[in-house]
Amino acid sequence: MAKVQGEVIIDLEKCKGCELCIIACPEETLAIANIINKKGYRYAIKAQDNCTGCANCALVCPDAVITVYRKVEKAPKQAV
Amino acid sequence: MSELNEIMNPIKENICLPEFLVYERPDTLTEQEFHYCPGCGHSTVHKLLMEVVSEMGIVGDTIGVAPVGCSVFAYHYLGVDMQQAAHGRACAVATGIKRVMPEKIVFTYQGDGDLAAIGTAETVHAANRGENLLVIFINNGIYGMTSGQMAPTSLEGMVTTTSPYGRDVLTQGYPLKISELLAHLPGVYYVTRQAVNTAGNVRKTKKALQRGLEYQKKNLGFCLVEVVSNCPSNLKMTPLESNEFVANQMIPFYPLGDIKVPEVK
Amino acid sequence: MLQEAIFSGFGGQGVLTMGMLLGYAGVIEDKEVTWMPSYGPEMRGGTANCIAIVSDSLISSPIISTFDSAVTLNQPSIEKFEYKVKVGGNIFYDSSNTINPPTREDINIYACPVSEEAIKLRNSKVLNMIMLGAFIEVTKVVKMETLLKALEQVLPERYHKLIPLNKQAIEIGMGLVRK
Amino acid sequence: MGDVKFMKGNEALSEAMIRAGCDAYFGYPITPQSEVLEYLAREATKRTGMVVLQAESEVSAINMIYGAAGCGKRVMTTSSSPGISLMQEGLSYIASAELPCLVANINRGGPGLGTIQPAQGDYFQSVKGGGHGDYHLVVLAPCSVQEMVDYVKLGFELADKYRTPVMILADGAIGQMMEKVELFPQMERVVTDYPWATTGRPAGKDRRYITSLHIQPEKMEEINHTLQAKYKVMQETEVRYQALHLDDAEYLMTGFGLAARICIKAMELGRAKGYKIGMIRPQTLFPFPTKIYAEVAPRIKGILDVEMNAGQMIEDVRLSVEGKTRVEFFGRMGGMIPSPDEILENFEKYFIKGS
Repeated sequence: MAKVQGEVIIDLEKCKGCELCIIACPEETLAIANIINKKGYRYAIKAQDNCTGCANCALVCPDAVITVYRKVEKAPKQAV
Repeated sequence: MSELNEIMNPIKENICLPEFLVYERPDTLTEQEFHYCPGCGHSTVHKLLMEVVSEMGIVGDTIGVAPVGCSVFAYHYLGVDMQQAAHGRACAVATGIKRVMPEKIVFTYQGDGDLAAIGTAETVHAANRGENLLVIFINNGIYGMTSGQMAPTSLEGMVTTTSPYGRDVLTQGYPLKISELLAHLPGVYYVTRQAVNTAGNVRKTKKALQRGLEYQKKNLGFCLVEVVSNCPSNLKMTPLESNEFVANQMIPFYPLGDIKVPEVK
Repeated sequence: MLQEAIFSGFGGQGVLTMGMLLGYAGVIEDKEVTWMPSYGPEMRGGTANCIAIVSDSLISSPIISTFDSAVTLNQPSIEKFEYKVKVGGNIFYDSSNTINPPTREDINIYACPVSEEAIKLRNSKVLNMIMLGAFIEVTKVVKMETLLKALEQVLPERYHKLIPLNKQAIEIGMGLVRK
Repeated sequence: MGDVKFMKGNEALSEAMIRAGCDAYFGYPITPQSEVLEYLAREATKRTGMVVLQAESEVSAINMIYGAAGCGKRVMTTSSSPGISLMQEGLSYIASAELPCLVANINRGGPGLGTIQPAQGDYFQSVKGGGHGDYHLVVLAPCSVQEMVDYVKLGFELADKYRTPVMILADGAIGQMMEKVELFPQMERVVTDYPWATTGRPAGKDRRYITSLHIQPEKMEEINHTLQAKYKVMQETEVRYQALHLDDAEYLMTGFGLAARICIKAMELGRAKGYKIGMIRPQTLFPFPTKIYAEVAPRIKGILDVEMNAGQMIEDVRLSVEGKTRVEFFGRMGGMIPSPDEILENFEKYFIKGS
């Protein structure tokens, strides 16, 4: 099976902490931080390292602060 | 990159490479941060529209018209040439632009007060003339900029600052389904109603915007993309609750999907 | 030369056209001209009138209170304008159907039976052209040939066949006042 | 020399619009200026490719003008009093956003729906701003069919020069009457590449936007200063008026547009009776020819201001003379036109018999 690795980068200073991305993420990768950014919002952060790069978070992010990467590695064929 | 970003965003150098990029902020959005409230659908639609404009490669050919309402500052965010119109007059302004620059792609971006209340005449007549415009209509059922008054699209029984006991249709009129109304006009080519409350709906909205702009490129007539949206601040809800309101209250009354689709030839 | 005239009558008698033709002809003769209709509800029924001024020099007001000439094609017009004609001026009226003709002694009164003459021509519409003939014969504001040129300008091509009839009408009018 | 024709004011205005290389006209029919849209619909598009569109309302028309003017096009609309009232919002936006355009008001009698007869009751709403906020239109007041033509050309020039809306304030009579007119030759429709015009974001450059919204009061004040500075330049350089017999005048008659022309006749009648009457006719109502009134005032016995309204321009005349001479008023309203005799009678009443 192919191995999918994703990564999100959130511009935390621009995040308004609306939490839409957290709900949109099927992997529960994201969570809300306990601290605030310069705007005074508790921003979204990556809580787990299980992102698949599906980009749902970025799609629903109203402020376009999420960048998403997705790397698909074909698994090397193994002898059965 | 700010300090916070540096600390909190350790970049995986093996993944964060240009070839693995699946989503980034479209370069057609300006650097300006959105003034919209957290979770507001306006910014989502701004973003989608600019993604489409960027992907279609029409940045230099697109002229937009901003309304009066929460999105009055749309011209600060959308990185295309823009004009700010008087309240309700976006479709007239857009007509003026399109008529003298028919080779350009012209869109208006309007809320429910601007498009469906004060600007009804301009909207109906631009539609009826079959002006080659894309009209993007954000319907959140409430007045945002003036903080929470009843909109023509407010639902029956909906509590707003000017319908404090809930919208009474007998005295305050019925919620206006402007898309269905316009769909009847022969000059109107494409009418669809979408939403941005879920990732799936966001994808469909983007597709709708793309279709609207493509139809315009072919001068096929008036295209309207209604987007059922939220207004967390004025509904006095969290963004998540407001999206639930959209799903449970708004969408049942304003069903999503294409209302007028061009016949496939 | 300055001729300040009013043309007046029922709507439909072609009084506005009379003034307008004079204007076109004036321009052809390189004179200064102005034509001012009384328009609006007055145009429908009742009296219609227009002021036409032809001059060798720049015209000041297009609105005037007294006239060098008044062309009156019905009784109400005579009543309205007889006393607005300047001393020594002219009044033209349709003597075929006027009960109370103008009576002033300090102006020239031209009784022109234009309705009768028009009937003789089997075209009641040329009544105004007959009167216009009388008007230019007396006032010498423009030449008859110019008036016919003006007609050519104003009339759409398909009506140019009517120009000889109009010419005839103008000549009859001129004859009415020459006697 | 251009073509000489015998034309109706409204048609001459329309013909001038075509010949001035106008790119677009948006308008709505209203008496007494409906001939404009009719004439353009018949002539304009087939001759120059000009856009002619009948809007659903004057509100819409003026906003179409805003949109097209924002693309750097030469645009014009026309209407009559009630329609111009509807356009005031748009004009305020256009003035604030500094877009060039030309508007003609074929003034009729008001207030309200009023009459369809000629009047000059829109002086205030034309020269004092009209819509909300501190702004002015350049206001040109033609008194003849010839000036209807000349001011279309001049109006476009001033609009472009100052990036401002310009208004031709005529009246129903000038619109409806026919006169000899010399037309200027057909001008090319020019595409001007204005740096501010929204014609599609130029590659490698920032996007342009046109707006009248500046939420920061400091910024909005700055915009106001810019506008006011522009109006000051206009007051210094763009004043136009016609003066007659100022050298020997003991009295003055004044008025604009049609009223002024009738005054000239009254002045002639008065001079024939031995009254030394002079005449000032402002051709620009904004900027107003204040200086000439101020200059003449100390050496004359009085001014009779004649208007087809209840006395509107008279306020500017009085401000100009600063009490240095008597200023009396005679006017007719609601679509009535003063006659030369009436004007002279009033002149005599105020300055001959009464003095």
